[in-house]
Amino acid sequence: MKCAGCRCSVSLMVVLGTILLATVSLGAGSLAAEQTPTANATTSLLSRKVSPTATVLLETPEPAQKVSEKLAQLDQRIAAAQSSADNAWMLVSAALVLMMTGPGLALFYGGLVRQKNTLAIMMQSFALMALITVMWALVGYSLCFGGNGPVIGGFEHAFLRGVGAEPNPDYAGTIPQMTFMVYQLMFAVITPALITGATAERMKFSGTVLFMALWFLVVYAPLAHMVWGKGGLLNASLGGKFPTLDFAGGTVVHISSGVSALVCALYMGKRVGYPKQPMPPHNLVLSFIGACLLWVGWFGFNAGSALAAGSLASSAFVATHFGAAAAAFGWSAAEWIKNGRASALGAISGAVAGLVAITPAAGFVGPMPALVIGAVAGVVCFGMVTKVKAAFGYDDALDAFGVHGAGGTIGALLTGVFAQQIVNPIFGAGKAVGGLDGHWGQVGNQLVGVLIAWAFALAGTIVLLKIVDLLTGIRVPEEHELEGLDITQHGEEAYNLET
Amino acid sequence: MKCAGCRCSVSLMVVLGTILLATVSLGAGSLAAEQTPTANATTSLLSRKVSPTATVLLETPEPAQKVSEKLAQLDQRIAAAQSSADNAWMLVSAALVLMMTGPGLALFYGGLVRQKNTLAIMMQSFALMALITVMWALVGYSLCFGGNGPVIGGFEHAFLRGVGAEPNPDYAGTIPQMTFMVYQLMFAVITPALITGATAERMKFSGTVLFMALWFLVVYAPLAHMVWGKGGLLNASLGGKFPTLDFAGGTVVHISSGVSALVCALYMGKRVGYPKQPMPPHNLVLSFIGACLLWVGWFGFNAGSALAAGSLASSAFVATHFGAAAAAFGWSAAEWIKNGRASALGAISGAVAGLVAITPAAGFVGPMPALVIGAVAGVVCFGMVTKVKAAFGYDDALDAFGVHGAGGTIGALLTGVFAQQIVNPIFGAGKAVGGLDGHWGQVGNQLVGVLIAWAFALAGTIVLLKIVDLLTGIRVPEEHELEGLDITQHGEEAYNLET
Amino acid sequence: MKCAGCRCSVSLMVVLGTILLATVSLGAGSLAAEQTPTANATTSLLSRKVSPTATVLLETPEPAQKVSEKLAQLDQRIAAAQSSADNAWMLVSAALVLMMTGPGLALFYGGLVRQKNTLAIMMQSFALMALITVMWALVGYSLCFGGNGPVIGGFEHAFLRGVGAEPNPDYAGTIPQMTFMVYQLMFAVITPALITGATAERMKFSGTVLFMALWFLVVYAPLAHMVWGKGGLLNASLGGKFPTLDFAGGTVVHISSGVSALVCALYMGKRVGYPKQPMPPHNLVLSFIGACLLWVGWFGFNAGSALAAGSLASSAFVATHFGAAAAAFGWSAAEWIKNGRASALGAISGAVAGLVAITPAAGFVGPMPALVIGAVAGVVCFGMVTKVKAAFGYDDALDAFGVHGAGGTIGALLTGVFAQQIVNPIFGAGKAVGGLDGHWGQVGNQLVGVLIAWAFALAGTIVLLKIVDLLTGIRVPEEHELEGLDITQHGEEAYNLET
Amino acid sequence: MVKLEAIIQPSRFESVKDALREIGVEGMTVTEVRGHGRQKGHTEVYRGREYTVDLLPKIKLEMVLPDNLVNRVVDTILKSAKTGKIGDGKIFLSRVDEAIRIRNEERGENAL
Amino acid sequence: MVKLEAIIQPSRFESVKDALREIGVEGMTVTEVRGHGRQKGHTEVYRGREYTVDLLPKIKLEMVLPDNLVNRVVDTILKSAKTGKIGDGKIFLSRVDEAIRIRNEERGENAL
Amino acid sequence: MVKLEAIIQPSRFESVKDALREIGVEGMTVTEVRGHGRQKGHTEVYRGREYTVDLLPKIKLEMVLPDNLVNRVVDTILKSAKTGKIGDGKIFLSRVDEAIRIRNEERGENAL
Ligand SMILES: Nc1ncnc2c1ncn2[C@@H]1O[C@H](COP(=O)(O)OP(=O)(O)O)[C@@H](O)[C@H]1O
Ligand SMILES: Nc1ncnc2c1ncn2[C@@H]1O[C@H](COP(=O)(O)OP(=O)(O)O)[C@@H](O)[C@H]1O
Ligand SMILES: Nc1ncnc2c1ncn2[C@@H]1O[C@H](COP(=O)(O)OP(=O)(O)O)[C@@H](O)[C@H]1O
Repeated sequence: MKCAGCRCSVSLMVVLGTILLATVSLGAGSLAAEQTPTANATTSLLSRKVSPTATVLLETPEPAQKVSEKLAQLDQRIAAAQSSADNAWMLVSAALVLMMTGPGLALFYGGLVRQKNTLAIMMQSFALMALITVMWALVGYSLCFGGNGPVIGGFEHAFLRGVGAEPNPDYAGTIPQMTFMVYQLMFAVITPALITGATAERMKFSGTVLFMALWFLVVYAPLAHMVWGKGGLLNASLGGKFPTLDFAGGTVVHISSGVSALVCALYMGKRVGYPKQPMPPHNLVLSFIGACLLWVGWFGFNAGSALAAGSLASSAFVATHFGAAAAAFGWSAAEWIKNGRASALGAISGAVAGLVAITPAAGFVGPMPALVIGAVAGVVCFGMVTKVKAAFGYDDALDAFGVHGAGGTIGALLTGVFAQQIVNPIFGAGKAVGGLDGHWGQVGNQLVGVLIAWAFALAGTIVLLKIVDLLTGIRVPEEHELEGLDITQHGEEAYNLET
Repeated sequence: MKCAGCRCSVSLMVVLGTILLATVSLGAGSLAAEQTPTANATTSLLSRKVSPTATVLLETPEPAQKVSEKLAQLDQRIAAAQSSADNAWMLVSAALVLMMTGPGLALFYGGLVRQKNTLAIMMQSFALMALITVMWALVGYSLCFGGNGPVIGGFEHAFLRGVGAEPNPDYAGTIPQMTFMVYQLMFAVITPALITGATAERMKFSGTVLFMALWFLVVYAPLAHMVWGKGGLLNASLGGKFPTLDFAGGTVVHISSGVSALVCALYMGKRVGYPKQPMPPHNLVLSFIGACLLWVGWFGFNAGSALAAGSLASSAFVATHFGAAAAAFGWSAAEWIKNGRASALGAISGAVAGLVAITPAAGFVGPMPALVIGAVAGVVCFGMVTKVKAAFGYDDALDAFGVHGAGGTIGALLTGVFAQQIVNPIFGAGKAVGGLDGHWGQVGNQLVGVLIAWAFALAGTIVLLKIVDLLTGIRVPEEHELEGLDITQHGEEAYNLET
Repeated sequence: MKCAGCRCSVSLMVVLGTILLATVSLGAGSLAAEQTPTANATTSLLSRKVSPTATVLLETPEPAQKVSEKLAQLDQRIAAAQSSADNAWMLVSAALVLMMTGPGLALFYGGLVRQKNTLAIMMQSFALMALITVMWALVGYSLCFGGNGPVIGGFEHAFLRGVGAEPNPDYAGTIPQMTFMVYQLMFAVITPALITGATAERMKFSGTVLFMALWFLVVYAPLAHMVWGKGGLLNASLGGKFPTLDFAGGTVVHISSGVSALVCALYMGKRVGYPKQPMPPHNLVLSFIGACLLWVGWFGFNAGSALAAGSLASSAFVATHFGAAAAAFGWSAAEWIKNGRASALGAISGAVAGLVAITPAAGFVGPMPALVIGAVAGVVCFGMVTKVKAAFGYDDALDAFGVHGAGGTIGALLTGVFAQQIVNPIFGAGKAVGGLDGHWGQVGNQLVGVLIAWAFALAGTIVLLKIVDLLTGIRVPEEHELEGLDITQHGEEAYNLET
Repeated sequence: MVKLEAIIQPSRFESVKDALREIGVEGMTVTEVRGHGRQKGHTEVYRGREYTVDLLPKIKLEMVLPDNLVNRVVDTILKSAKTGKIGDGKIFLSRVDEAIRIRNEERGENAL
Repeated sequence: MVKLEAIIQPSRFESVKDALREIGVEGMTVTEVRGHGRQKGHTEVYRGREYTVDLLPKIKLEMVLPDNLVNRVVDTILKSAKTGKIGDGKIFLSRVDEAIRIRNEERGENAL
Repeated sequence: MVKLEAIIQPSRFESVKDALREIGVEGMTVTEVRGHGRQKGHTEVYRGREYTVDLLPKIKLEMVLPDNLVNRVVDTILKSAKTGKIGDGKIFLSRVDEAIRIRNEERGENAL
């Protein structure tokens, strides 16, 4: 053992030694001075330099005509630099939002189920990463952002026709439409994935896939278009009838999925043994990792929804972080008062609830209201999950409704209360935005948006569940449920720890 | 089973088929040509295009007056583009630093404890994410960056008054102060979290929360202000008496937490059974993930400390990566020589030690010195953890002092040796920075900074421990320690693997 | 318990209360109005502001001479802004690619081995993060990007001489060469790490380290230089004889590692008990996390290979995502048809196969061809791994060849088919790029590139295996293999779950 | 004294435990085991390699009982553990010569 | 030959093992089990749902011993495993008819 | 009826199972245990702290057999489990008084 180590070390030293010998003849100077000495010693790494080709145009004074040309040129290059800056942020944001689904949400949910259903629940998130992406390319993007109808988009961008390097000025004037398209895709992926928390541990995989494909078309696409699409009924800045503020998806993402989750839980019925049999989370470390990655990824979700890297993104970033922290605080405090102890599961659940609630508000509120929204959401969702669910007796297995439905609703309404023109003058300069800003009517608008989202999710989900139940079935047979979905649905097990 | 699959596939095909039919009438062309043909075929995705609104201003030659206006306009737009670019990087950096605490550090520590204390140690990091965030909003940011006293800031930014879209030119002239504020917050979160490595497996949760809240106010805030705040005693660029170089937190973060960790370990005493009873890490896979995420996140920590996306960030990024790699190498080599084997735990511990040591140096040294600093830190911390700790017999459970205290101290001193004006002319053009650069006095300055940080951490921590011990108690009763903190402090277990 | 909680809460409230009292005298206004009121109420957070120093230069109309100077100045500042924007994206990309190796690949592989070899396989990835980094600094970067020979670079950048803040215009004209250097390093780290999938569960650690050090010099460096280095034989844009399109490493990364993996698997022979004894993955949750992080990190890998944050990065990002999704779809569909069930392991393996195949194509193809390439790769790699491996009977333990060798080869060839000038006019404006674009000769060029990469990897690997076998040995003794590499090679165990 | 070992379905464990508590039997030791018998296992497939898993999760209960309780306990277990399907498990009885409570060194049936 | 089964507190395991080694007993088989008895469990709460955990981690030692060693081993375990609190566990003794060492097919007490 | 307990090397488990199936023995209960005996363990080092691991993973097979099958099963196990190295494990035999199949309450050798 030691010998192998020695021999390896010796050989490695020979390798490195040879390299050294080969290069030492280059006079590679002292360790502390390996930087190329530049002609002008005062020029440091700190001063950004320009490649010579860029400056060569500008050596002599220019006649007006040439100046004008040059200004036009500079103008273009500035636009390009601005675009690159915004694009850098938006590509990162898109990656962060994907990370929220996989591994984020998959782990969060995966840790909460019993061991025998771990892969099944994670696989549902992963399958949506594949399925929704393909559907998005074919028709989904176009249905959401393709036309300017009040309820649903059109087919003009089907197969991503016309989606290229050019910005789509209706939505994001500084970044390639490609970027906008893929960023929005990541939202469409995570939304149905949230629903799987309610149906966990008993839904058929085939039924899940079919249901989600339909749900994306029938519930998500219209809601996304109504709230964010040009001409959409609820669009606050592009001519909607009921201008609903939803910065990053309180209605589109959280109410839609949370309410649908409730419907699914009611339709499917309880898990065998629920609530008598204990079903504790099988691995809270996984849920902990998942919650942290959700938190980190949510910066892409909310601050990315500024669609640019300017100060609105910063503001949304701060609100997001503060909302999460305050909600973790709120849930933990409630728990500590009630049980005499604060749990890790409580803290992470609280953080997620806060992130949900701050989502519609992120780009409209300052940091202090963000703390308030978060704290309220933490306490209310704690109540939903521990009291309301028990009182009504439905089996929302991983609390998709308790967190996303409730948190999304609270957040959407409080956005109407706390939105400020000083943060985001979405209705034009000098026009109050939210209630405390002087425009209490906005709370009404928010209520309309919330109700429409609830109604849409309720109706759509019920119809689709019936259809899917006929076609593939929704729930696994009882013996499969007992054996676990990992083996019966996917033919594998999460852990094979025996030697 | 297969049937369900079939039916699902068939249904899914029907869905996709319907979509295809609906869109095929749009003549969506061949798969290979789905891009919109542009008028001018030579224009490609590669050439960045500008939205028409941006160029329209510049069509005819302009009189001088108008040129001047346009120049002013361009000037503003350039500043905006620069700001967006820097902001994009800084928002990402803030997210990365949050990821270092959760899940990074939580996993690194979580894997090292025994199973029964897994959630407890992770929960401490998570609770700090919530607690410090709220305190930062109320008063923390202001205490650190609010005034210009020599020891502590003021209350001018309490409740984040005056922290908005405008940059704070004292600290970061190109990004919104919001961004600077939230970025610095992430440092304030992770620093106390590092201490929990020393007190692991025996500290009360209530005591931890109270201690950390006070420690943040009494130790962290003054140190951060002294080193980084305007007018701070040790500030190297904003008029400190003892200009200490600390790029990203060697003194503020690592010495402060590492030394406090030692004090805590001594005050609390050893875990029951230590050192006789074996207490091997319960899950090194978690620690491995944690260490990797720390490494990745540390790019935000160090390269983000350039507070802009220019070449200083690149330089710090490279130094960070090289320091980590060389230290992993150094620790592993030492271990291989001593034990005849290199362990995974050794390699990841080495990497973390290197990251700690390169933290104060990252923006001041070139890549080769970074390798040297890393290698030294790897070997020295290996010695601290395996020899020195055993010799003195204190129970620094997860080696918070051995890695952060020792690594931070080494790094701070070596920064004085290796800092170069060619990398960062912090004392002005043409002025030597570190010892090898010709300014050996800097090593003395670094020593002063190190001593003040040690003294502050030592004194502050002792006083606070006594106070907290009186108020809530510090250590759990022995039977709780035996049963584990997860159950006794939080009422839950990390793993419930039985079916 | 409750008491401690109470006392803690009370104390914490006292702390927070004191803070509140201390700040309330500042009149910190209502929660909803904590923003500093600005003079002009219409100025919002939305409008980006410029620091006064930036605009002060431009107050009066200027004579031509001064305009010219100012234009030059603006020009420089634009270049700086553009550089910052691109640098922001490239630093993030470098971090993402590091994340692919650790924790990404380490987890993906770590979950697939048996428990007793978990740390060993993860340690191999981690050791490469350290080893290749050090070698890269000494000589690796220079060998890859240092000269302009047809096969290998030179020593001009040994010890990173001349690598600083200036861009290297041959490769990336807008970002510091430091950034380019460290970004490329991350590719050099992951490539040898991929090979460890084939040799898993039986290769000596000492032999691994030595082999990888040599392989990096003998196989990777020449291939990287040939395909990406100036003057390289296969370089498509910098004067190669056989212009091979390889956007992000289909040949350099995946064929080189995949083919070498096959050679290693054949040379080493099968694991004891293979294929009779079941060797199921010990922890698919780890592999799942790893696969997701690979997917997310791959955006840095492929979209980062645009070396700028412009629309080419967006296009590559989209192609990457679509390739992964389609391949997960393809593999799952194939599996569902064959086994009546789709597995999580299948879906994640498919996604990785798609990411591999889209790598060479990412910056050359539109989204629809990306779907096709992904789907093909998913199905073909499914066949490789389930049928071809079984037919030939070699023990490519974790399918490094089946996924990377096969996927890389498919991707490289299909790039020749689908590359489009409208996406990337690499051969100049108006010149067709790939087959469907009208330039079927490119498929031939791709074939040459593929063959050279195969030949190089085959020959180099065989020679090195013989050398290393002599020096340190390659395979652990049988009893060590049975006991597991974690204990015998590293003296530790992944899990110590007993209390 | 008699040692009763029962190998049962994990899904029946809670009701067996409850049933035993009702008749006043508290002391038992529980082990997670895997069982092989007539019950068919299932097939798992990992990247094309099929494994027949014929070791299924079971719960083993061990109780040392005073002789007079044995029949009642057996009946209780039979009733509460039965699902009627193959794989329900077995009960085995054997003699134990001595039992000692570690805490107070009590011996014999008093120690149970 | 006698089979000794001892169910002990996990926290006492190291000292029991050491004590046994001192009197020369090396051969044993160890299982992680969960025990149910007079010792109270604890309550866990996950999102408001309470679980009473009444199965506590224990260590089961199994040793087959030559008759003449039994008393000494029992005494040693009693001494080293005792904490005096409820939950310390039990020792059970029963007869074993045959022991065979697989390696060399030795039988009886020689095989132990 | 006889209870056979065999403690074997994990690496031999598959072949033992196969060999038993060949002679028609299917029913068994398997536990992962850790064994302590003459076989030397190994040393692990975590940040400089050495642990001697002297509890090694073993597989315990439990089978209750009709008397007439015992010898054949013992021979089969001896053959298929042996590697000839220290640590191969033991077989213990003891009497069982009753066996009951939970599914249908069959008793005695019929229940096996
Ligand atoms: N002869 C035996 N010895 C020990 N355990 C047995 C024996 N036969 C069966 N078992 C245990 O009982 C469980 C159930 O047995 P099985 O034959 O599958 O069904 P059933 O009990 O309904 O006949 C097995 O999984 C195994 O754990
Ligand atoms: N009758 C029994 N049969 C088998 N195991 C028992 C029996 N009674 C107790 N045990 C085991 O002994 C452990 C300790 O028993 P308990 O009643 O809690 O405390 P004590 O041994 O101090 O009376 C239990 O957790 C269980 O594992
Ligand atoms: N007296 C015993 N009682 C119970 N189990 C024993 C006894 N002696 C050995 N064992 C078990 O048998 C295994 C092998 O024993 P060991 O002494 O290491 O080798 P061998 O069986 O070759 O003599 C041990 O790990 C332990 O699990």
